[in-house]
Amino acid sequence: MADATLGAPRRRIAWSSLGLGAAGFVLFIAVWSLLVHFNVWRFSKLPDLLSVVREWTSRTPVYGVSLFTPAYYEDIWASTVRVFAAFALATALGVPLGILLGWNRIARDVLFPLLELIRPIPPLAWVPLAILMLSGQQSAMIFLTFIAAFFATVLNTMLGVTSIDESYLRAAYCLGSRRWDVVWNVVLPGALPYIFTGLQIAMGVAWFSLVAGEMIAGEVGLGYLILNSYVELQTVTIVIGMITLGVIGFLSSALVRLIGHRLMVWQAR
Amino acid sequence: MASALIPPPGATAAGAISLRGVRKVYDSHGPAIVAVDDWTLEIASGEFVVVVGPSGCGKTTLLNGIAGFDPITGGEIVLDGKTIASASRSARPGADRIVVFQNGSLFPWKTVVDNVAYGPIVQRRMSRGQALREARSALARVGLGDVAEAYPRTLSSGVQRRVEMVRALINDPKVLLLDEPFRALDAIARSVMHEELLRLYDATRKTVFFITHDLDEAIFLADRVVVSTSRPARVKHVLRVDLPRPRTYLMMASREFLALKREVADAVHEEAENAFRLGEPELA
Amino acid sequence: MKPALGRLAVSRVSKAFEDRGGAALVLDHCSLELEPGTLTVMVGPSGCGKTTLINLIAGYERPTSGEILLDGRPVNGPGADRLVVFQETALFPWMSVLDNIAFGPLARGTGARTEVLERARTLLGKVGLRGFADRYPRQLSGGMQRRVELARAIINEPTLMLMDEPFRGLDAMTRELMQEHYLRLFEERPRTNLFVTSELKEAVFLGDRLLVMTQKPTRVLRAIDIDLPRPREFHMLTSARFREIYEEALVALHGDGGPTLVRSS
Amino acid sequence: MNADAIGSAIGRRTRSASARTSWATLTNVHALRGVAGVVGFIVLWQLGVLFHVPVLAKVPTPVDVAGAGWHVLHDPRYYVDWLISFKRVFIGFVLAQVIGVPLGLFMGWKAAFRYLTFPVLEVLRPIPPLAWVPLSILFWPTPESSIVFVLFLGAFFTVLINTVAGVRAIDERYVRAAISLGATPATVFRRIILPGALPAIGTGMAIGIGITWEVLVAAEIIAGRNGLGYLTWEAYVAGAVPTIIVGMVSIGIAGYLSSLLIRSVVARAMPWTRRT
Repeated sequence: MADATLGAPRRRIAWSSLGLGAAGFVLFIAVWSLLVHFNVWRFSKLPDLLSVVREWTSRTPVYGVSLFTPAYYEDIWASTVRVFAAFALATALGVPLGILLGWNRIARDVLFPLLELIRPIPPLAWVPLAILMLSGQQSAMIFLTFIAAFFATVLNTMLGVTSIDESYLRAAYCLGSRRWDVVWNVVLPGALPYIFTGLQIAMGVAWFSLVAGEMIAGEVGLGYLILNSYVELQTVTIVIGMITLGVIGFLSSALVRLIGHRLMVWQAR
Repeated sequence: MASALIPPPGATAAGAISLRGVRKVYDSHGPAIVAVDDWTLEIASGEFVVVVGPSGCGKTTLLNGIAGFDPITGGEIVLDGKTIASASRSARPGADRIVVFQNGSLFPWKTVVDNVAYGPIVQRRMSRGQALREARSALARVGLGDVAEAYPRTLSSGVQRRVEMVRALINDPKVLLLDEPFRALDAIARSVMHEELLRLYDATRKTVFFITHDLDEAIFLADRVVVSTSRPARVKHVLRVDLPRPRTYLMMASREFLALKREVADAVHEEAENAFRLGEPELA
Repeated sequence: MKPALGRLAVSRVSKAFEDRGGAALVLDHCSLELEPGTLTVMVGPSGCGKTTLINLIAGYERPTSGEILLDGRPVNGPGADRLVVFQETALFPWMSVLDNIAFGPLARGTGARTEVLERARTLLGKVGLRGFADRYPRQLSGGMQRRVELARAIINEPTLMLMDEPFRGLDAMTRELMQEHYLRLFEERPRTNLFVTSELKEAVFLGDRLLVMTQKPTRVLRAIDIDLPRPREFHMLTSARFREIYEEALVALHGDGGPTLVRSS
Repeated sequence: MNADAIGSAIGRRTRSASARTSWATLTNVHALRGVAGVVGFIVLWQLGVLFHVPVLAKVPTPVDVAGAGWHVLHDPRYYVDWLISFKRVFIGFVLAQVIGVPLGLFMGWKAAFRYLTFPVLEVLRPIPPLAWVPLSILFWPTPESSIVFVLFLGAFFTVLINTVAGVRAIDERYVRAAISLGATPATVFRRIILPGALPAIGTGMAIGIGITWEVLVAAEIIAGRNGLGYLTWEAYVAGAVPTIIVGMVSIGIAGYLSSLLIRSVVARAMPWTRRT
């Protein structure tokens, strides 16, 4: 609830919320450690977080992956390159197509039903076909990630175009715009908030699909690291991989958000 | 102030509109609805005409017809002797008839000066640099110089409407079409806007076609007040307002003002009640 | 018939909000007194502290200093004796019109369910909405929603009604009809009302007393008694007495230089 | 700028008078274009394979796929796969709602609890659900329970975040009005917070069911021995390429049907959002 009454004590709450947040983490780690330590039910199967941190920051990691090993960065680099290549491709194709679908009635009539037919197929169901269609595991991974990001981008862009307030379009024509003036000056900036919502979602599903793809068919990358560590029963490394994915996934979303804010300073009131 | 806004009064003796038997029927969903029927009015060049009627009565349909947003079903609309819309041809929107909208239509993603310069730039009337210079000086002349670089959303609605009027006037249109432009403002901001609009009007003498449901606003602004009936819209009553110009807010409490108001108040109230009854089963 | 209860005393109330880099004083030693059963109207520039004052009286916020007494008892939080009708309607969109009206009595457990629903139905008829009991609020027009809102407040028999620009945003014509409904309910059963508006004509037409407020920090600038007879009728809008009061208020409100539009951000 | 362009730009909500009279034929035109688009796609696909367009070299033709589909439809195991996948999705999804909705309501309602728990969840959330598969397999006693757990995670964060956001987006006016009218905190929760957050919860469910199906496919490929996702993978391993596409289409249909079901349930639970 937007609390209008909190005028004065707001700053105090910000501090206490930080404290509570920290307490939450401490609590989470403590409960996990205790469960593992006292072997409650099957918790001994999980690594405890302290040994994860120890391995992660060790110069001589037991299982060969830590902040100080090149292998770790190779996996990060491989996954990041794939996600950003797929994401760039999805943006470059998805935004123009979305604008076309939102702006042109005929294009929408012809293409939208087709899109709606293909869309319910989860990106991950494309894995086997992607491997067959595209020679080379790298392009298959990128294709898979692209498919996921592409639909989110197209649909949100299209929604953005169709939800532009009619009066902006009317005002633009009133002032003597031609068709392309309107696309460039009204449709694109007007749809921008939705486009960035789409890109935000796209970034999330891109990581989501990539990890699955790498686990199923990868030879390098964070998804592969996790699955491989599982096969070799290195549970500590699994958790390192998971945390790394969480951090990088969060950072890439933050990057998209940041670019969005930069491009849409006009939204601030 | 506003007097220096292009062009000097009477420079273009244009903007005479004839609405001849205009009719508009909506029939896509279920039974046909006659929104406007046989609406006839001659508007002289430079005249300030205000149409009053309950909301949802077809006033906006009429304005959309003139602006070229929406085709009309019958009758014709003539601008300076040229038929711009009839049953067989629909008008195109153009910079000779500029609309100021109910909720404002400044592009939120452009700064104030970019908004004002937009028309001259897309019409290729002047270079970008020249358009921006013109826009800046037009803004400065109406006292908006220091908001030129602001984005619209950082401004109060009153200031937004003033910018929107400058954006319209810089194109030297023949006609200004205002669709309840001050509806969202509170009463006090509205009274300021009335005076501002009248200052601009006195300086430029454009033809103004103004829509509202507020009788006080109508009488205060207009040369002629046209009371429109509720669905279908027809001309019910025309009131000539001969209050002297320039007008000031204190005139709203004058005997002449109240006498004028008394003359049409019953007609307007009757239509309000009609619309209220008609509107009851309808949705928000 | 004037009720015995409903005397509101606001004495020397100040309210400051913490702002970027300091405290912004919204109300400054504001005092006012409402007689039981009278309708007082507050007008002032938008963005002045009228809504803050309403929130303080309703008990949603606490004053920084000063006190507010209703019938001698200090106000310490929201209560069903002081009901607010909001600017945008606060009808619960997920309840039918009838459930909305019956909400207050049922939540407090005053009266059996069937009896409360019966009263709600009667009241619904009074505001001209018989037959709309089972609709949801969003299925009604703006004017109809405001009438439901009125009924939802009145069913609780509050001693004080706080009307925070309740008709704002309605078109001028619907607004006039709302004024009629509101006046009829008030004149039939007067209770203390504090009505905030920025529409001067509405203020003079409705009220027994008019308070003209200043810019922030807000105080009462002028109090004007409105001695037009009740029941109020629309023809009074063109009467000589109305014009005199209106002009007096207009000058008080706009001052000499007239209002100015300030940039807000 | 042709008339059609303006029509599509500015007449989107108010169709032209002449267009209105022939609405029925227009609808047909729109539908026909859609059909043309789909048919065109299938024809292009067929031709692409026949003429050995590079990427499509190993892709079966639509005709092959139809044949494989016909074959699969006669295999009773196919229907068992449907049932198994649906069962997994159902259990994972329902568990996520049962835990996520109350937790989200409580987090939205009580600020202190939200401050305590939200940061931890915000850190766990960006970890893709599939990354949990190995730990899940290690932790849970049976493969079945580990698959369901991963499905649960997929839907859980979505519904939780949406529920919290839904509660926080409830307009303060409603709460104030209810308190003014004499409602107790319990009444406020039951009659304001819960229904007020329902639209957002519905949105969370609609997104969540989609994610659940996506996770299911991967989870079945990685850890399953049956189900529609495994069917697809098995076909790949066996080199039965047309069956891969039959599997993909089956999953698409299953996912679509589930969303349809969720959306209609959600719409039914919120009669007040209908405008008529």
